Amino acid sequence: MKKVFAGIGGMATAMLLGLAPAQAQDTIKIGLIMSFSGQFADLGTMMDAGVKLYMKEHGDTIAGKKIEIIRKDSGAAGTAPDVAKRLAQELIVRDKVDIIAGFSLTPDALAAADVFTESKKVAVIMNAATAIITARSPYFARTSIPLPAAMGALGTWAAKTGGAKKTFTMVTNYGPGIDSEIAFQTAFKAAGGEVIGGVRFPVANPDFSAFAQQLKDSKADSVYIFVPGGEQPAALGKALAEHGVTPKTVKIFSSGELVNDEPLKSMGDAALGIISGWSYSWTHKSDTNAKFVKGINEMLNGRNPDQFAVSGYDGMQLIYKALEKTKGNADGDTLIAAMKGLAWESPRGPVSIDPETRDIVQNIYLRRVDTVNGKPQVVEFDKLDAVKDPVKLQLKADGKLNPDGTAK
Amino acid sequence: MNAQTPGAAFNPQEVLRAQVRWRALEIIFWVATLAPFVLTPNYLILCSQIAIAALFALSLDLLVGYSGIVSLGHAVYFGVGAYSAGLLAKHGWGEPISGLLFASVVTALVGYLISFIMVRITHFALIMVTVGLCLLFGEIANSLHDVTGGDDGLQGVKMWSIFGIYRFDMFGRTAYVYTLVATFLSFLVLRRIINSPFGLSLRGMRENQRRMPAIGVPMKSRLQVVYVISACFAGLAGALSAQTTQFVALDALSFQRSAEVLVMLILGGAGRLYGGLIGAAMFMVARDQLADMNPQYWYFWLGLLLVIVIIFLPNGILGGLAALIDRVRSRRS
Amino acid sequence: MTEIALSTSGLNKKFGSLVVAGDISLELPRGARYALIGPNGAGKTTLINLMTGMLAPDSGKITLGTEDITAVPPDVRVKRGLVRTFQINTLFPNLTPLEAVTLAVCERRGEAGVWWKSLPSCKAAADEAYGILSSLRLGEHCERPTKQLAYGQQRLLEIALALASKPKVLLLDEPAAGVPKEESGELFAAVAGISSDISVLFIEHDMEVVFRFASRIIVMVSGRILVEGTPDEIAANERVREVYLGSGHV
Amino acid sequence: MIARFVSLLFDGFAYGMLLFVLSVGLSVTLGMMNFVNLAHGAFAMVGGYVAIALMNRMGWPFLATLPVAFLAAALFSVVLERVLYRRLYRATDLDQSLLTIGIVFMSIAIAAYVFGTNQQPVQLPDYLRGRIVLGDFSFGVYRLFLIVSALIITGLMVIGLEYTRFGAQVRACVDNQRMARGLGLNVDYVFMMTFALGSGLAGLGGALAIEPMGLDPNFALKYLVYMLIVVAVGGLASIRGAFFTAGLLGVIDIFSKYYVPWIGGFILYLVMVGLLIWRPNGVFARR
Repeated sequence: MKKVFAGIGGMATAMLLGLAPAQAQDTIKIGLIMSFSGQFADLGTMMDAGVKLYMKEHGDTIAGKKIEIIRKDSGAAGTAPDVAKRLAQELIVRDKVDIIAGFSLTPDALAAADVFTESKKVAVIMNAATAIITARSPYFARTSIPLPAAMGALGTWAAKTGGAKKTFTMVTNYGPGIDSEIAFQTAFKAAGGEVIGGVRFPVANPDFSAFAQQLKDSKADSVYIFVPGGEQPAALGKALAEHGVTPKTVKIFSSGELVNDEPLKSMGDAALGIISGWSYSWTHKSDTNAKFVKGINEMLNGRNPDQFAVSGYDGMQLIYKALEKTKGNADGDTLIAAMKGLAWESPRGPVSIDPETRDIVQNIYLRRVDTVNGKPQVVEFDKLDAVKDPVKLQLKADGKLNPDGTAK
Repeated sequence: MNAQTPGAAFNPQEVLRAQVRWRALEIIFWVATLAPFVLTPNYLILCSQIAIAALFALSLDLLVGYSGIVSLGHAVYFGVGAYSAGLLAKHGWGEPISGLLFASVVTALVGYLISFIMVRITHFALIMVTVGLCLLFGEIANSLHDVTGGDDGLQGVKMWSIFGIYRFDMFGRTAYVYTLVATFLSFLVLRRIINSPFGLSLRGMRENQRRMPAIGVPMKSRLQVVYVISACFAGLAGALSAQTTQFVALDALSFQRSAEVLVMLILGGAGRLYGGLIGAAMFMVARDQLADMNPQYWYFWLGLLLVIVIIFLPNGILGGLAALIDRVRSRRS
Repeated sequence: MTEIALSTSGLNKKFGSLVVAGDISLELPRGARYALIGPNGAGKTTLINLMTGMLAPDSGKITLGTEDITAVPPDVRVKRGLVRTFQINTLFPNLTPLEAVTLAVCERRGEAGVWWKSLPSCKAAADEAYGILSSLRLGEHCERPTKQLAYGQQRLLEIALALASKPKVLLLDEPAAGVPKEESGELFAAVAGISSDISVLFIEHDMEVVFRFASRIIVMVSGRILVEGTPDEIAANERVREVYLGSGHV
Repeated sequence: MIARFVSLLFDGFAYGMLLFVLSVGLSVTLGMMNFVNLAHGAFAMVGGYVAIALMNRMGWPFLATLPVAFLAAALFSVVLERVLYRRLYRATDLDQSLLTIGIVFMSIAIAAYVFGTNQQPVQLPDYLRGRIVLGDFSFGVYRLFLIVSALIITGLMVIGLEYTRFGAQVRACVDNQRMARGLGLNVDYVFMMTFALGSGLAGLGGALAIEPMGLDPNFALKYLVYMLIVVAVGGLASIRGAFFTAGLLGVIDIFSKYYVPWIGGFILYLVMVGLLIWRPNGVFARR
């Protein structure tokens, strides 16, 4: 009996030692929490392609340290923020990662915020787009797109230049959707437009014809649309076309997802004339972008990159550049300090990290769907330079923003 | 296995007692649940989630395995428990243990109300009604965006320390101790229930619904009691989940969660008390490990595992093991 | 006048246009041994289903002792002392006989809904269950799962389960159904051993057995009572010969 | 007002007809063969991907892909039936569900591996796009196409099961397997063909569903619940039941989302639970 206990004890010690390896000084571990499977699997595919492309271009060593990536799937159970939170904890506790990146959806990032505050680890948010996220932990930095910034710009443009007078809003009923609805409506009203109605639809919704009919019956001259990735953009676009709602009859303003490649292909000519305000399209004209598009094309069998891919790419870029600055020191406080104010040339144009809010500052482009080479394609026609998130600007103006960028 | 010593007068009480007696394997099992503290201290968060899933599966086993009623909507109770505990903590009362009690009472009440519907129907319709109720509750929680946070999840759940001493830490130490103790205590209660006259009448219902009224059993009221008990413990599992993750998502009420817990239970073996526990552990560990190895296509391996288990071990892992042991024994004798 | 244990008056039941019970009125005195006979499809089992409440009659009245039980649910009728067995084994395949009978005894004693006490603590119930099983010579098999018992033993368990409810009136639906003739004697010996306080109505096809055990015989044809009388009267009855015995022996 | 009402009714009914085509096969396998086939959605997905692959990679016209989608799903299901399902005909419902859920998981991963995680874009021929305007009323052409397809399928199935030799065999096998075997019917063969028919219909539904619902690897799971609802409320093995239920559910869904969008799917599920409590064997069940 004694022998058995001694054996178990020995095994335990061995496993303890084995499981807690002395942190190799020359490796930096980055955990990626993304939805690789489930409803939002494609988001993960795109973001990860961006990450992989950046590492392919820039190697896997930085400041003399090797970068090691550990991928975790947060999409397994659909939208399960508790899973994302557990994965973040486990990456830190079990895998001893130095940095975490990814986060496909807002709830995932919000649920995990406390983990980073407590562990003092930096998290780079590569998609989750609700404005308030970066104010929830001083260790969050974001390279995607704070929605209100883009949607506010779009709202102003729609009323002032776009010729919209009475508008109807259609958004998905969750954080980012509500955020963008408020931003668009506020800006639209401030610019003299009238919001005559709106609808928020569920995240899982197979048929949009009821909502298309509502829009039609509202007699609005324009509509604003926000839908997340997945099957919704194409389904909604088709339902609108089917009910005779095309840019020829009703002006359509939307976020970027509605005019990504797949929905555009499905909608065909019915999409011509849709106006979107967004930070990235693969049609953006710059040398950096041409190279980036080529890289993603090669990686994904000819698919073009979208916002998710560029956010993933820039997320890695931010991490590399910050590590370069700290000479490989991944300590949370040092690293987040290094990230503040960093600026670089992204495939979407010049971007920087706002030192006050740790959120991205970038150009917002106004784009129209036009026929290019016989196919509908997004074409940029106007831009606003270096847009900051208005929600946090408002917080700051109200004195509700702490010096570290968190909300009071 | 005759519990009688040869020659002594037959004592039926002893025979029944032999069946409910604690076996060595059971004690080893529960001692082994402490092993992660020593062997895999970095996996304590996963362990606490396994404990929660195990309790959830156990509560379902009371219905599926012992009473013979299939439910594909058990997440209703998990979700109600999670939201009650979460909302209580969010609105200023973050004491965990009273939160658990509160959540299980609320869930038991919901279970009682729902039981009036459940006892009216059987078979496929019953399964579908459980699915329907699960979806219905999900929609309600979703449309009460202001209360539940809808798709964004319930934020701002702040738990106090247990007894004012043990804080829920990042490493999941407190969480695992807390969930393990809660699961073990619940297990003791459920074990007693299963080994009670009431538990025997549950097994009677599973074995033959037609005979029960003929020996005087009021089926409906008996079923209502088991629905309430099962709901209560599912709610407890939900509350544990809300408290240890300090977050509640709509997913707590989802069809997926209902289906998943049923998969865990069948995987382990329904109607065997430990089936749910083993199934939950197997499923969660397999998912965790497979997802780590292959984050994009791990679904394939999980699916393959289920298919293999069903083809080679019908009645789940424990069922398969029991059949194996029987076969070996009969070959020997 | 003898005390009536169970009676029906004017019971009617139709499935669509098929009459399965037509104006059934009968009286079962206390301690009686009555047989219910008739060709297949005569409605014998249906009558038992009606009396025990497993089917609801379209019209008519059922009285147990002095109490009208027409609207009383099946399980409550059992509690009041009206108990049946089944023609096709309706047992608990994975429970042992001891468990099954203990369950029935516990139920009768009002202990079966108790979930906070452990089963072994119901010593009295377990002892009583074992007593019933032993009296039917099932004592030595009481620890094996029911599904492993021999068929004849399972038929005995049917009766044991019924006895556990301490019936006042016992309705036996072909207790020896499917049992080879040479073994059925044992079953009916068990039936004969049932306390004389209990009124028994049994369905049986074997005329020898019927004439041996029944004090009176009720003959059913096409959902109606054809005739009722002592075995001698029935044996002598022309119409019974014609309709039942005749067709049965051709 | 009337125009709006008619339009909603039309949209809802068309949506329901899509659900019908997706679910009717499940009604057949579950109701007639008593097999809980949760992988029905996976068969639908097979049809969808086959149609997509033929269209986008080989340039087939949409209509020509439909029969192939039917055949591919039917063939795929027969292989599975031979290899796996057959072993579980006598198993419990629970074992059957676990096996088929396992197959769903595998099919999702395989689809993601082969076709990628993205939405598959589909470009329909012009004659199926746009809408027909009749005065105040306007109807989506594709929705009209869905309704017509569903009506044809219903007609063919009712005729096939009630007036043909094969239909009589199926009904005989379902009513009494042992007797059918005794009469010299090849029950295994009849079951296999029935199963193939049910799964083929799912495949066809999958191909038809790409346009309105999109197609990605999650398809196998996403619409499973809707299929189960149609089958349960309609009554097992009742083609008419599935038809009317699907139509009704589609209409209720669209109407509730139009008039009370803030409670969304709530009403649909409430109606479903209510109907099942009222008629547990299905609203349109004969029994």
